[in-house]
Amino acid sequence: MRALSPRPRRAVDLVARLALAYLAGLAIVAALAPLWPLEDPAAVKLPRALAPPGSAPAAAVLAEPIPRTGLAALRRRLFGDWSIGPCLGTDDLGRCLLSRLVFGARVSLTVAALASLLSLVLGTTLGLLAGWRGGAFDRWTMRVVDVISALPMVFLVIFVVSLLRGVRNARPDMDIDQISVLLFVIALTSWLSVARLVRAEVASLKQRAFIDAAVLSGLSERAIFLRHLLPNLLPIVIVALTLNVPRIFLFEAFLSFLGLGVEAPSVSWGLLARQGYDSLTAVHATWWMVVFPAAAFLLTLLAMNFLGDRWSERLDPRQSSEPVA
Amino acid sequence: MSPSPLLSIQGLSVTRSRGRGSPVPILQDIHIEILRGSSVAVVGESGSGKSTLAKTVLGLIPAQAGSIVTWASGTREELVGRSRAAFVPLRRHLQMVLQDPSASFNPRRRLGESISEAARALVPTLSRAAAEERARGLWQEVGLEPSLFSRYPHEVSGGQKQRAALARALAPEPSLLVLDEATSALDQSLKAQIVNLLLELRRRRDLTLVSITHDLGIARALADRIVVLYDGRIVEDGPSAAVLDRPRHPYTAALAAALLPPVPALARAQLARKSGDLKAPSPIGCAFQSRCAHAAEVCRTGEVPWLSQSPGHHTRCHREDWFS
Amino acid sequence: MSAPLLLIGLAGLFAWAHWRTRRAGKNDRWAAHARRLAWVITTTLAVYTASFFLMRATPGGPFDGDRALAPEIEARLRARYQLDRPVWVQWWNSIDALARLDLGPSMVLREFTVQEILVQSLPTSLLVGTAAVAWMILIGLPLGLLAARRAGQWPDAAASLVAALGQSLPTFVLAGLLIPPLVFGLGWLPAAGLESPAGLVLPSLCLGLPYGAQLARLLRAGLINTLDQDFVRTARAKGLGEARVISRYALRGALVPAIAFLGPAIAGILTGSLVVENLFGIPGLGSHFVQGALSRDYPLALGLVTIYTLLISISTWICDLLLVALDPRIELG
Amino acid sequence: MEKRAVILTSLVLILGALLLGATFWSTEARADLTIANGPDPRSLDPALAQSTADLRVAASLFVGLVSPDPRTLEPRPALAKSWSASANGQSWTFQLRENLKWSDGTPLVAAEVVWSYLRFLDPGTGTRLGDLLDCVRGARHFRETGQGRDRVGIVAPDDRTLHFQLDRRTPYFLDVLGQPPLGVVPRHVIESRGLGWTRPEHFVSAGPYRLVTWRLRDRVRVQRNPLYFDAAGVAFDTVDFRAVENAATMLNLFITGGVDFATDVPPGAVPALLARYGASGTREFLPAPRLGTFFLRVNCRRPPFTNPKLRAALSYSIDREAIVSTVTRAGEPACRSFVPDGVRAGEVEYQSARTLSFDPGRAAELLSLGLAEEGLTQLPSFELLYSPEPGDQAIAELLQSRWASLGINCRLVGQDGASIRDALKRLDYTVARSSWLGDYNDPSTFLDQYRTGSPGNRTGWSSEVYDGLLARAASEADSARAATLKEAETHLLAQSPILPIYHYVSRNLVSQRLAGYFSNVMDWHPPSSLSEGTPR
Repeated sequence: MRALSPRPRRAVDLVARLALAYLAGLAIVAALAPLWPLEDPAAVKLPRALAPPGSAPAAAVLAEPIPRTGLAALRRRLFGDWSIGPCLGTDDLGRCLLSRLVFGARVSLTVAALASLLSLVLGTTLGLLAGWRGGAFDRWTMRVVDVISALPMVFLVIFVVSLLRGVRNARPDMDIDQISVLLFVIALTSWLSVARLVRAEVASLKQRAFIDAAVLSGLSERAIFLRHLLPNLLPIVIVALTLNVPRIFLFEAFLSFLGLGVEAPSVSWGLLARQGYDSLTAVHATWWMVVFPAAAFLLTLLAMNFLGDRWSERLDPRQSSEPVA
Repeated sequence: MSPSPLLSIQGLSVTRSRGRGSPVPILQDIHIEILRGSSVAVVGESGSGKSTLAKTVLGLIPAQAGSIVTWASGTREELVGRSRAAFVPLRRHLQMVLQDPSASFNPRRRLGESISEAARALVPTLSRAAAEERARGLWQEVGLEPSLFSRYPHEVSGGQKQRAALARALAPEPSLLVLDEATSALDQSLKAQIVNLLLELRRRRDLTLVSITHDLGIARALADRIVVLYDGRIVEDGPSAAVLDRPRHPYTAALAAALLPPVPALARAQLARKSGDLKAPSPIGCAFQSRCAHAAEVCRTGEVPWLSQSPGHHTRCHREDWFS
Repeated sequence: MSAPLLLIGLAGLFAWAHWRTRRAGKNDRWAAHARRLAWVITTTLAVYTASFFLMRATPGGPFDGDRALAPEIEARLRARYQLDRPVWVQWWNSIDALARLDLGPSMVLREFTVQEILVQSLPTSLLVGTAAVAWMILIGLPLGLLAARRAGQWPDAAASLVAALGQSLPTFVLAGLLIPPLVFGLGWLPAAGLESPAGLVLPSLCLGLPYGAQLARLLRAGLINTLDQDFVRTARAKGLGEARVISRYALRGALVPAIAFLGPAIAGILTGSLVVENLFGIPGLGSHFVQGALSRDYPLALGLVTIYTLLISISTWICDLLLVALDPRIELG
Repeated sequence: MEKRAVILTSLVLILGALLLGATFWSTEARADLTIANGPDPRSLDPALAQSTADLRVAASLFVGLVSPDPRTLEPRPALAKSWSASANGQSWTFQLRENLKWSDGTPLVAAEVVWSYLRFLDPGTGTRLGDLLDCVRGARHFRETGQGRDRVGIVAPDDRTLHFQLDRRTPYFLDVLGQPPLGVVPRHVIESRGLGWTRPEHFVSAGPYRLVTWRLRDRVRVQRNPLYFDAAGVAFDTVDFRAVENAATMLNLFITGGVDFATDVPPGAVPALLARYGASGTREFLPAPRLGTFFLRVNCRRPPFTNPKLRAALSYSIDREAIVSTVTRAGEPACRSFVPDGVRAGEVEYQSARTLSFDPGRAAELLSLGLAEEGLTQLPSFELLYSPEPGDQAIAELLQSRWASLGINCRLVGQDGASIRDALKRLDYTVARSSWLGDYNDPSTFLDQYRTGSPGNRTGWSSEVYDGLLARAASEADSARAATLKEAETHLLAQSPILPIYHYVSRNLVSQRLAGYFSNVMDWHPPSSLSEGTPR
């Protein structure tokens, strides 16, 4: 069956491809951040503070001591001391905004990806078990989910962040860094919706005959989960993912606003957004500090939303007359 | 060779609890003896408990009382009370074809994979290659084009899927095959093909067949013995010719003549009670009384007797002589 | 001793719901409501208890200041607020007070009880929240409809862009971008405060827009789904106008996920109002909530957690009722 | 039917919320003077006031025996009409004005003033600034133990005379008495109303204003008190102290005319504001030095910073000029001492130690010496606790980056205020941001904090030399005392338990229409002395 609404498929697919390319490109740029000829995102250069895009001279900066291995060493071999320079302007301490955006993408995307992944694993596992087992296990799991989702998250976050920092300070040997704290907190709060969705889906899949057939075929519970339930959960899980990621971005920004976000010298998009906001006053605006982080958020979420829509449409069985493979 | 029993169901009761309400009985006090090599059909309207019976035998639904004993593996095995895991070794010998062929395959797996998967899971000695070889063999045996072996479910027709489902059930080479409405989703000509295939397979593989159906024609064609279920109870049990040509229970008679009266108020109340919607008085006496053309005062009271009509032919009816 | 009474009452409520189900069947509405109410209370108590111990485990206390208090003063303050007792006793006493609907005195804003703070600020929060929900619907509904009706065409793309914009900009950035043109440029709206209805516009817009954007996306997906289904086609075939088809037939189905989203959205709007309150100087609950937590004002923070939990539970409850009204197949849980 | 019920309920709910909202819009007209006061006051009780926001409100509602002149900070007669001190400076007598009245018309007598001060000292009151009166005989003992209330050296021989007996000569005694926390409070109301006495419906004071409304997170509105002794000198009839936490919001309100006086500006706006208001000649933004210091505390009990050389190395390695010129930017003086310039020490002006400087060479030298003494080869990485607000964060980042280039590695740990205070209290930190605003115009308000066992110390640092110098100074005459205090400060800075960074400046935005605003080191601008007028 075809969707009734007329849709120029080709244009849609082109945009989808562009979105995918953008996200993949962003991921690569972020993952290989130390390789690019960028300045150190934490290097303070006071004389060129708040320089508008393109106006400040590039500073030849390399981390001290010079690294011998890894991406940074490779960067040195490739580009030497040369760097692109602050073509997107600098912030109030003269740091290169472009470099901060790239390194910030690293933190923001890692947090978003890992937290979604964590929440997916947790949410899918519990939702799957609750939906599959049913009965008391299901009831109690869902009650716990209800209780946790009735907890105002801001409150939880303030205390969990303080508590974990307390633990970190008390036990420096455990080496908990700020980003893992963030990760933990965000994952903790975002698995609930996934668990709900997955449980509902499993409960309806369980009624389908092919699951009975799998049981009759003598498959173990594990094999049924892995081979029969999980593949059929994929569409809903992908939708949950595309809904979760923007929430995580915004949550991270919100934490930065409260001052509970990443700690310097780490930088994240949320922190940059906050710095942008701080630079935006009634009497003076350093527009580049607002526009570029906002554009980074916007483009990424636009791409993600578009892909999510497209993907969930593709995975809708009523729309796929062609093989799903 | 004297006929030895393959499966013996004694006093089986199944209830289902829906939500928080009190449990509703689905099957009550079922007794069926199935001999090795025989072919039995269980018939009845929808909602009579046929599918539940099949699924209970195969361990998909737990039973609350009674026993199911099988000798399929060579030794005596009790099925009631078994955990899912403990059931797995028996699945090699007891298999089932599910009701709706288009829903019984995982839409995201190729058909052939599902068949060799069953062979490998149930016959641990089979290697991956041997399992696939067996699956391909079965594929041809049930009359399917080899080119369809690695198609997805939605790419083949309903009849082809039913054959594939049959192949999957046969993959571990079971001795008992339960068919749950194996043909009801198919049109007339396909039905006949499948029935012929089943008869052929039964002969070739020395299968014991249990067919669950509401279609008396299929029952007649496939089975040598028929069990009639009404509202979770057996109302008639006997050789197929006898049951179909000379029914001794008003319900069977109506079913055979396709003259079943509509469901009257009291029965509706009972049906509603089953789905847990309304409070209804539990019926006293015969469950069929409200729809029965021959109901009398006696039908409203007491336990309905289980009467022998002739050797191997029993009915559950107060009015043993209504047909005369 | 009110806490035991509360617990007995709670158990009674559960028992009554159980008994009623037994007697009147599982679809009985009163039993469902009673069970729901019992769970709301249980959830609130559970959240309260979890928050209580979480707060106590966190470093810092309500009487820590930039300047140290003399030990004698601190000891007296702790005694006044019973902080010198074992933590379990404090917990039980606070549950007891909670059962009497007494949230206790604030430990930081010492002249106020938590109830008084609530009376002052809850109406403001509800006002801003209601206006934000209005914005959410005002923006989300037309945007979603437009995108679904013209799926794949430029209005869809434009609506997606607006939705992504709303979803991706943190509230504070949004406010920072909206204030200059609307407040300084056109001079239509006040910069801060709730002294006139105009003061409500910007804060509620900033609060409601992200949810409006999400609503639009959900509606779009839901509508594209339902516009495909048979009953809608039948309606079209009957020759009904497109507007009527959408409003009478398609929207009903598409609204189900949107309303299911409404519950969490209201929760988010209520608890997320703190940034907006800070930016626009609005005397709502949000800033008390975060300040209470940050300054370790135990009674205030816990009281507000309780209120938020209740508000969230009740708004999801109402949304569930709406869902049942829209789609009779859904059961009251 | 159900659907209709649901729609109806939603409508009722929305209408109800709007009606509730309407109550805000039917409220009072605009006040004659509106001040954006920063965060909510935590209490209107002057004895409980602690933040500058609290104090600003308290100062308009209450008045003490004397009051600082808004231009010179000289103590001026307030409730007291005149006073005299004995030759040794330890015995003070105050004469109250005639016909003093509370705002409810009750006469105000000297015994109530005594009661106010004793209440201020009583540990049951919970005062944080109680040590202001430590110079009074017996006050400290009573404050710390709750014992000996009748042995405190404050008595009222008759209805209009007040007598103070001090432990030692205290050149800043009148300054202390002029502080807002020592405003006189009404015994007759407090004893009958308890904690709720500051509610508008019960409120009674003797200050220039009385309370009209107090809505949390919104505003404190006050109105001229007709029974105030100088009611005719109060220009504005009503004053609003609006609670605005966000500095950007304050600026927006100021620019749109929503407030006449804003008490803070966003750090990012400082240069633009200076340029805008400086060039136009309207001078609405005129930062001026004030008595306050932003500094770092070093935990002197946590190795390796038990070694003063390492602490001093940190101090020499801070480029304070860079911080004030790039981060704070409102003309904050970079610290050369802990005590800011412009402090009076009795009759003379205090000359602070001025020993701090940015000297990487000296820092490196001290670092290697200190490390050698500790048997270390490299300074281990330590944690710098900061509060994640824009200005603070930038300073922390700047420090981290500069220190890194000198081989000093620190990790930044952003903590909320309560956690930082808790860490300081339990000495569970290595280096932490801190600030101190002077309570009165005398170096001792800064230096006394680092006396052994002082509650404000919080560094674990203790020095007999330092304690001895402070004790000696207490008994000296003004100029000798100033010299001794300077010696003590020099010792303190050499030992470096604290690393001063910059001194605060006032950051007020003041509308041109206000007259009577004068820059001073206490940032003291009581609304009662402001008036409508031409630009200053």
